[in-house]
Amino acid sequence: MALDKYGIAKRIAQEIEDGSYINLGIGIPTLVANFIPDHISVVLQSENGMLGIGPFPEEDQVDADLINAGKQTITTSKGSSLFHSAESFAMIRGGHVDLTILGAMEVSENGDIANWKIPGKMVKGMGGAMDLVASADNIIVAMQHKSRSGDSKLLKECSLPITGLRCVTKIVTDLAVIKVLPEGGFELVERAPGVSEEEIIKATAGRLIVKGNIPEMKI
Amino acid sequence: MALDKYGIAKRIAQEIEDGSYINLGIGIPTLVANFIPDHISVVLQSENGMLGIGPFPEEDQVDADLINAGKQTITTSKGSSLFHSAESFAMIRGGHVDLTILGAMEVSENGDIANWKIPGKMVKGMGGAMDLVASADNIIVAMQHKSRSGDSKLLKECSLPITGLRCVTKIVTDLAVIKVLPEGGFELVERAPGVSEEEIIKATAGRLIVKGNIPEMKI
Amino acid sequence: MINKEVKNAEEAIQDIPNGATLMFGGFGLCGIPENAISALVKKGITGLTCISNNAGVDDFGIGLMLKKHQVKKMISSYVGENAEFERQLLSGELAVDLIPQGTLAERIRAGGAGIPAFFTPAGYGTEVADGKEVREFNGKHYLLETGLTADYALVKAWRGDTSGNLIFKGTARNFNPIMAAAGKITIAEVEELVAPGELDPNMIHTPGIYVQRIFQGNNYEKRIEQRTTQLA
Amino acid sequence: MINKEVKNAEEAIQDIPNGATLMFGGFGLCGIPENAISALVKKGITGLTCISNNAGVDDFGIGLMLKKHQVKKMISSYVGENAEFERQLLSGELAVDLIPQGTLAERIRAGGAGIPAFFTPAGYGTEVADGKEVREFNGKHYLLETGLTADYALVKAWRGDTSGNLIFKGTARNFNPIMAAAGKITIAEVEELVAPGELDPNMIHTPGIYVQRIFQGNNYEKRIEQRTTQLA
Repeated sequence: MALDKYGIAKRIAQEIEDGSYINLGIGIPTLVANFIPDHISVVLQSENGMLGIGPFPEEDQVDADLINAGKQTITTSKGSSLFHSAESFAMIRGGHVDLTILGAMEVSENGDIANWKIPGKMVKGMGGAMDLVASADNIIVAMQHKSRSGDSKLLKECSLPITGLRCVTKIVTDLAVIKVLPEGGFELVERAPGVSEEEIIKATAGRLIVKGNIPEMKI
Repeated sequence: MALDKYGIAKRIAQEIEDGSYINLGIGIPTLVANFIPDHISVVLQSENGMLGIGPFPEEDQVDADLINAGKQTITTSKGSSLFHSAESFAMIRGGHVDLTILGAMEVSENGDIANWKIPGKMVKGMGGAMDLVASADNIIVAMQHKSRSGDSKLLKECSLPITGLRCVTKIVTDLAVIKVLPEGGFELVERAPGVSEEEIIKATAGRLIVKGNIPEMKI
Repeated sequence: MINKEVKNAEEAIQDIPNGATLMFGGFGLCGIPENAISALVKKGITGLTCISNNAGVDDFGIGLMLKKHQVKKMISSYVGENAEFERQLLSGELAVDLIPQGTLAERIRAGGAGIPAFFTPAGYGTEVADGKEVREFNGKHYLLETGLTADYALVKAWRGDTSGNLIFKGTARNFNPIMAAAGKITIAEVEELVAPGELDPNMIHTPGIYVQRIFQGNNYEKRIEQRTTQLA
Repeated sequence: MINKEVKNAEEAIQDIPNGATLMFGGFGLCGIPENAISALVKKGITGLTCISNNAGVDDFGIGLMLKKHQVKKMISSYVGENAEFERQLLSGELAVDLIPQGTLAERIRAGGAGIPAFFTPAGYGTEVADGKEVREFNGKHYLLETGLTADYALVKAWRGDTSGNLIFKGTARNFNPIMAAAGKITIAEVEELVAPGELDPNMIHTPGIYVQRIFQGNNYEKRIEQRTTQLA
C-alpha cells in the first residue's frame, strides 16, 4: 500500500545520521523531525535564523518572536543559537548543513529539481529553496510519486522551471525509495510495503534502474 | 615655530565634527583623541573590533582582552560595541566611518598616499591601511612636512609604493594645514605659528597653491 | 556618545519622499517595524520600492501599504499570503523582483559592507541566472550578484540605546541587522529604549554606527501567522 | 545536541598532518589559541601554511612555531614585532603573503560563507592589485578577491558549550568567529566550557555548527604587548 505523508517522513528519518545538522523544508520534511529516534543527536536549522529547533510550544510558551521558516511558532532547545539571515545562508551556502530535506514538484533523472513555479499560476517566490539546492551536497526529496492528475513526477527532464541542477541525491515517495545516480538515472532501492516493482516502473517516467530483488521498506 | 606632535594632534582635533565616527591610526592620530573638546560627541572606531574607545585603563582595570589597533590596553565607554574583524571592515568599507586620520610617509598632489613599504627594508605589512584609504571619503593625514633626511613628503608623485590613490583630503603637518584639491594640487590653508609662507613653499615639493593671505593656525 | 533618539515614528520617517527605496526588516510578520509601517501608511507617500523578504498579509505589515497603493515595486524572496498583492501584480499595478532568500540576504549584507558584487551558486541553471555573469570556481558554477542598499532602512529591535546600539530577540532578528547596515538612513524602533551604557557592549547585535534615528515604539501587536502548539 | 568535547589540546590537534593549512584567531596576542599553539609546538609538525592576522612575537604565539621552523608560509596583514620572523624571511626559509586586513577578514568570511569571490576596493592602484581582475562599479575601481578556507581553524573563545557554541570577550573576538566558519575542521578552546543550555541562545557569537571539537584550555597567559594605562 502506498505510504501516507507520515510514512514518507518516517522512512526519511531512517536516513538521518547521528551528529548531523539538517534543514527541513515546509510540508512533509517538517514531519520528519517527529520520527528521529531518541538515540540520534541532530540539530535542525531554520533558515530564518536558528539552529536547534525545539518542539512546538505549550500554549503558555507561545512567543511571536520565535518562528520557523514555515512561520509556525516554535521553541529553542538546549544548545540553540540565533542569528541573522545572512549568517543563516552563509551556513547553508558554505556547506555547513549536512542534509537538506525538501519537497518537489518534479525531479529529473540527473537530479534536477523543480519546486518553485508553475507557468500560468501566480508565482509566490523561491524563498530559500534555490540557495539550499545550490549549496547542499546531500539533498533528499520528499514527495508523492505522481501528481494529482496522475502524471509521474520522476521525469527524464523537468518540464517546470528549474530550482537547481544535478542536486538531488535521493527521493522518498509514497511508492519507493530511489537513488539518483551520479551518472544519471533513478535507481530503485526500496518499495513501499505491498507496492510492486511494476507499479513503480509504471509510475516513473524517467529511466528507472531495477537491479535484482528490491526489498520492501521497513517502517 | 614648527609644531610638535601634540600641536599637530591639537590642530587636527579642530577638524572633528560633532556626531562623527572616527578611525584614528597609530602614532600622532591616536593623540588626537586627547584634544577633542568636551562639547563634541564622537565615537572612535578601532579596526580590531570596537566602537567607542574609552580612555586608557587605570592600573587595576587593565584587561588583556581589550586592546586597540596599536595593541595598547584600552577601556570601553558608555555605548561601546564589540564585533569581529569582518564586521569592522564592513563598517569601514561600507563608508559608515565618517573620518579617518592616519600617518603617511608621502602624499602626492592628487591625494595618493604611501605609508606602508620602503623598498629594501623589511616589509611588515599594510595592516588595515589599504582598506581605510580605499573606503573613506574623508581622510586627514598627520605627518611631518619633511622626512628626517630633509626631503619634502608632499610630492608631485609618490616615490614609495602606494597605499591608495586619490584619497587624502587634508594634510596637517608641523608646518601647515594643506587641502588636497579634487582637481589636484596642495592648497595652503594655514601656517603653523611663526612659520612663513616661504618656509612652507620651500618644504613642499609638489605644486603648492597659495592664494591671498594665509592665516596662522589657532591652537 | 551620539544621541540619535527621535520622539516617535512620525518624526523618524518625516523626510522620506515619494519614490524612495526602503528596506523593511522582518521574516513573515516576525520582527517587522510595525510603528514605522503605520506612520508610512498615515503619511501616504507613494511610488515606493520596498525591499523585504515578504510582503506582509492583507491587513498587516507591508500589506497595509499595498492596500493604499503606496508600493510601486517589491523586491522579495516570497510573497504568498496576500490576495491584494496578487491582484495588483496581475493587473500590472505592482512590479516584483523575486530573489532567492540567501542571495537577497547576501546582497543586502554586501551593500552595507561596501562589496559591490560577489559570486553565489544560488540560481545557476535557472531563470534567476538570466542576463547574469556566470563563472566557474573549482568546478562549480556561480552567478555574479550585486550589493543592495536603500535610501532608508526600517528595522525593529527588542532593546536599543540612544546611541543606536541594537539587540534583537529570537528569530525576530532575521533581516534586521543586515538592513540596518545597508540603509543610507537607518531608522530603528525598539520595544525598550535605554541609555548608553545599559547594554553589554559584548552582546550588541547591531553597532550604533549603522543607526541614524531611534525611538521606542508602542502598541506592538506581533501578529502570529501560524500559531502552532503541542498537541494536547 | 551533538557533543563535541575533546579532552585537551593534544587530543584536539592529534590528526593535523605536516603541510596543513591552518587558521589562527587573534589580533596581535589578543585572543590567540594559546593551548592549541603549545600542542602544535610539542607535536612538531612542519611545512605549515598559517593564516593569521599577525605572526606573534619572538617568544609567544605563532612566534613559538616559527622558532621551531614549523611554518613554511604566513598569510597575514602585519608581521612586525618578530626578529626571528624577519631572519627566516630574509634567508628565504619562510614565504609571506601580505594582505590588507579588511581583505583578509572578508576573504575568510567569504570562505566560510561559500562565496568563492567578491570585489573590494582595497589595494586598487597598489602592488596588491598585481595580477588581479579590476572592475569598475559606479565609477569606483575594485579588485576581485577569492574566499579563503583552511584545513583546520584554531580559535579561542571566552565561554563555550559542548555543542560548540562560542561567546567571545572584548576585542579578543577579532578574527576568531570568521575563522571558525572557514575551517574544514574547527578546533575551539575556551576559558570556560559549560553544558548546552547554559548560554543564552540569543547571545551566541559563533553557532555550534561551525565547531567540530571543543575543549577547556588552561594556564592562559594572555600576554599584553602594549600595556598602557592612565598617567598617574
